[in-house]
Amino acid sequence: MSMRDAIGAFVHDGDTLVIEGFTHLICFAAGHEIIRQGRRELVLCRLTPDLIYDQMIAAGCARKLVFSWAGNPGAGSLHAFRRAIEGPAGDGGRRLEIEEYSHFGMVARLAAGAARLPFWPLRDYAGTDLPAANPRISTVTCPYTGERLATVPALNPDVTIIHAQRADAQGNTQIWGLLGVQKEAAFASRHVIVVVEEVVDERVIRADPNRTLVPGIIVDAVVHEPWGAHPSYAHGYYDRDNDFYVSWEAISRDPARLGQYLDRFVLGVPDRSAYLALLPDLRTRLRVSDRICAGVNYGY
Amino acid sequence: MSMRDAIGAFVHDGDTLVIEGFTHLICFAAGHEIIRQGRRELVLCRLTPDLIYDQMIAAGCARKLVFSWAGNPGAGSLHAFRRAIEGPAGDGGRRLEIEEYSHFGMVARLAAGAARLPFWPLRDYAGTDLPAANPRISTVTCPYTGERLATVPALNPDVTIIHAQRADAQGNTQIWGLLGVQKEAAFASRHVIVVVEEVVDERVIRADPNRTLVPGIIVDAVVHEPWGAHPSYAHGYYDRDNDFYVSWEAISRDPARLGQYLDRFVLGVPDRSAYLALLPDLRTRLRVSDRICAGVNYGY
Amino acid sequence: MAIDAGVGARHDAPSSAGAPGTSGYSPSEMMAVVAARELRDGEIVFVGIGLPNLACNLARATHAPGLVLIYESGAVGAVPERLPVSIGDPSLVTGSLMVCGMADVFQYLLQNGCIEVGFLGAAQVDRWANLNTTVVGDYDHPTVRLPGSGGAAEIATHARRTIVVAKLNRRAFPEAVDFVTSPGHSYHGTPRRALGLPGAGPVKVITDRGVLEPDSSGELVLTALYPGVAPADVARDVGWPLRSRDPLTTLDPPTTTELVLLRERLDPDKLFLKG
Amino acid sequence: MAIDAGVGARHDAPSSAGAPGTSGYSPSEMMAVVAARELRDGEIVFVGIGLPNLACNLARATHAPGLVLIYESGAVGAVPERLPVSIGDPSLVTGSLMVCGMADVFQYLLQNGCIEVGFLGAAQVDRWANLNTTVVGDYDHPTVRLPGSGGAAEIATHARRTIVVAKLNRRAFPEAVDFVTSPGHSYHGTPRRALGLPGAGPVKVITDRGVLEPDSSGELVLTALYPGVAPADVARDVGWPLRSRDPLTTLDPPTTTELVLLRERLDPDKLFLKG
Repeated sequence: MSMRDAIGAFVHDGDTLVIEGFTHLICFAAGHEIIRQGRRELVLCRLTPDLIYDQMIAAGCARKLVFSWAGNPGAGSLHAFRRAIEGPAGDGGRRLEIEEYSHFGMVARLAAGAARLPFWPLRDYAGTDLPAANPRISTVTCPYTGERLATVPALNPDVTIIHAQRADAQGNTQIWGLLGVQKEAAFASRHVIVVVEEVVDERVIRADPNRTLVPGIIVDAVVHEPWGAHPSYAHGYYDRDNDFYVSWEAISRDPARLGQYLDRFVLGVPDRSAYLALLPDLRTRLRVSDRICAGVNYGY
Repeated sequence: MSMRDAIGAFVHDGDTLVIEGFTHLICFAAGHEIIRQGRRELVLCRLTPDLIYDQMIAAGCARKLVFSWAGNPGAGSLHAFRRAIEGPAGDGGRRLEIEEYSHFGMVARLAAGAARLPFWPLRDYAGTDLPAANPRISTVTCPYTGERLATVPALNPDVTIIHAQRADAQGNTQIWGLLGVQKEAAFASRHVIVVVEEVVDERVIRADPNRTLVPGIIVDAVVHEPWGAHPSYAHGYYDRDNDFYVSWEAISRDPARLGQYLDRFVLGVPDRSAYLALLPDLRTRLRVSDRICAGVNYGY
Repeated sequence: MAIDAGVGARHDAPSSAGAPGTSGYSPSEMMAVVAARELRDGEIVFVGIGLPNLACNLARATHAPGLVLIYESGAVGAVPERLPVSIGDPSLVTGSLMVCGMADVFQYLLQNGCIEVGFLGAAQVDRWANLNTTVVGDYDHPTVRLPGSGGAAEIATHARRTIVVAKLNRRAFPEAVDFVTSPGHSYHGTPRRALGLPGAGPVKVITDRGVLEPDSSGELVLTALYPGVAPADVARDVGWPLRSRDPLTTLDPPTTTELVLLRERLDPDKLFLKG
Repeated sequence: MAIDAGVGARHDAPSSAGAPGTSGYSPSEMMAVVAARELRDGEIVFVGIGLPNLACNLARATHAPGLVLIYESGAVGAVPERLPVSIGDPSLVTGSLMVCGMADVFQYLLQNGCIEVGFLGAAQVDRWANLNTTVVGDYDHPTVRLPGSGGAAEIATHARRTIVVAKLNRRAFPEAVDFVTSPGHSYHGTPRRALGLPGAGPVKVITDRGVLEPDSSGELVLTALYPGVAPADVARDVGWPLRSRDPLTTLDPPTTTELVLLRERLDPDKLFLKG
């Protein structure tokens, strides 16, 4: 399925949306297509909103952000996000709603969602102001020890989008390198879109089933979109574009520059291949080395 | 470390012990050494007691069994176990205590133990007699929805023993094929013994870190014991000895035959290599084919 | 460990008296065929070893090539090249689509609601389709200790529908089971829906002479007979006054294709097709 | 995302006035060296990007070659061949001992109690070592929105001991933080122990002029100074009456080996050793 068709079919105004990937495999291609299709009132959920949600917030897609760490890792701030919530009114326009956890809290919310439990228990938040800032953080008493444990409510998104190195046409998806919370997010979600660097024959998946993170039985759409994670990275395919992450600090700080960025690289292109055509140096600049591991024996 | 030294150092009378592995990678070598060293009053925990706990029960090692499915998969019963609990007094001697869950309950107990939570919530046991048979199955009320969910208490064994295809000398352990609950059992445990088909150089582990299931930081001892899982199997190394599983039905049904089996194959040998010397046909009978998967690229 | 419970029980639970003589195929073969026909192409099935495994692979080889087989051991999309003898047979892993740990199997696949069909065997099935694979007699002092739940309690709870396979016998089909391992349609008078169980529970009990299904109250009634079997042949081995649905259908016998597949490819050594 | 919180805050939180002139090395270099010396060989450290990563790799290259570096992104036993710019840098994965999902990181490694040392940065550190990486000002209408907790709340809860790295500045070291993101030694008068927090909490706050540690009541006191720094140089930028431990030690400056490693191998482009 094309990215355009997948987003058109599965992402609707007002949806609760997760695009996951912790530094690794963040699907910018999907976020850009959502901006192009003009989705509104989305509840955007991610541990680290990262540049992609900063762009989506700037483009007016979001009603609310659910998150645990909103920065530009190693480089600075997410200024569109900050403008939308800092000061008395936020960015002059309508204020972005937020719902804030810690990383463990977000992980636990998705684990509960994946297991179809209404809550998840964790030892956390004692002696912090987080429960006061977010009343959805609650407690439960252990039926055995009487201890009070923190709880977070399940997160069951309408749509989760994950990027992966490869999948077969049915959506059986293999990822290596950092795994983040993609598995939990996918199982928690009503719909799942998998975007991959390569669509491979089912035999490639079946040759190493322990490498499969998400089974095709929960996947609604498979989109083949090479370099779809740029400026994030795909381990073994292309490196992270740290220069772009650093440059985002200045771009996002200035609403006019941010608008120009969106006009040129998102709204000004019809699709990912046109975006890549604007960045001809990527293939050399972010080229990866070959460090192929040995296989293992599945014989019996 | 030798198996003798590892068992001597970490398994003590009265300990709560887990030897995990779901059909795959059941460490018979460790169970046999525990029998040889005459351990008593053990609380044996496993989802499927399998032949190894039947043998340990017959040898008098166990005070209690914690389990979820006690059969000889595909072949019949665990008769030593049954004799120890059937009828008014069990086997004429002292009755074996039991604490019984379903598979999900046992998995959840180990997950709670691994996460160092006192309980784990699950949707289970409504409309069944299991909570009446085991008062440790309890309930908790969701702080968000008011639903009542079942709970099981954490299981934190004194010692967990897992078998694996390979580990480095520090205990960084890689497993492929069925993974069972080995990860949870290891993280739940105070001490962990890893028994492997091959001790490999650390570089082999580091070449494919996504394959690592248990990190060396939680491992107390690494034992190199090829064929240590027979008559269970090690995927890619040797097949399951189904003939022996079938023959166990007749052996275990007859206490005298069971005694002879233990005398010859467990008490009558000093170690695993002597056991293997009694079974010279294994290497040909259980030989595996080569089905080596391709590696993946960790370059960046 | 679904059907293994039945297998484990086989040695001690009273065995079936056998179906009335049917020429050309055995009761076990008919059970496998009836079970296979219950599966629709593309469905996601939680499979046990034995008859359910044969039924699933028969369905894959005939009308349901897209069936996705999931085993509680963690193999998803298994395509076994040999007859798996245990639920953890390596043939279920090699060539499968995914292998995951059992925490994922029970939480993210089963409790999540991904499983459309679950298969269960049982030593006892009662009037309300409650299943017993735990004990015959008193729990603390059992006459016969059976293997226990394995994954059966949660399969009967979460699978969208459960299919039970069990041979008829008066002690195996009592009015009330000695121990409820896996929930059916009523527990001490409380209907399944009031218990909050997510799945539909046992929708069919496939025996060696016919098929039972719950009526609207959850009570098992006879809904289909095998060729040559009369309602009384079933009712005499059931421990409650067995009612029949009207009309009562008679199921088609195995086709030649089905029998050839079972005998020559799927279980040539009659490991699971003995009786 | 431990120290990233500090990095993210860097652009807006008031920056350090700089340590008094010390010849031959910068305050950041001294902080990295002091942090490195806190680590014992073989310890299991939860590392953030920036100074903590430099400190850990400096310790690995000197007295603690067996240090096990764990990153919240899921890399265990990382041996980065280049300076990781983000906590999810591929150099942390390739050649590591294990990569696991974040559910395992937080449940089986951190909450489990496996982590011996956690590093945290903060925009604000208060008298009781409570840390703020969430907001300056009111939560609902912040003056400066900082990144938030990331993993900091749970690191400060579960790591057996936590080491904080932060540059001195009166607004960064208030009597009470604007928002408690990560728990210190007292919360509105309730001592840490009474809160049931498993780890010891922040045992050292490494600043650019000296080191603070909690006394028996949990209040941060000055315990060590860097060469050429007087107690008043620290106290003037701390928002509570700062007491000193007696005796107050002066820490050794970086050795030539330490400086060469930092400058030539670990951060040659001064990405994290700017000030």
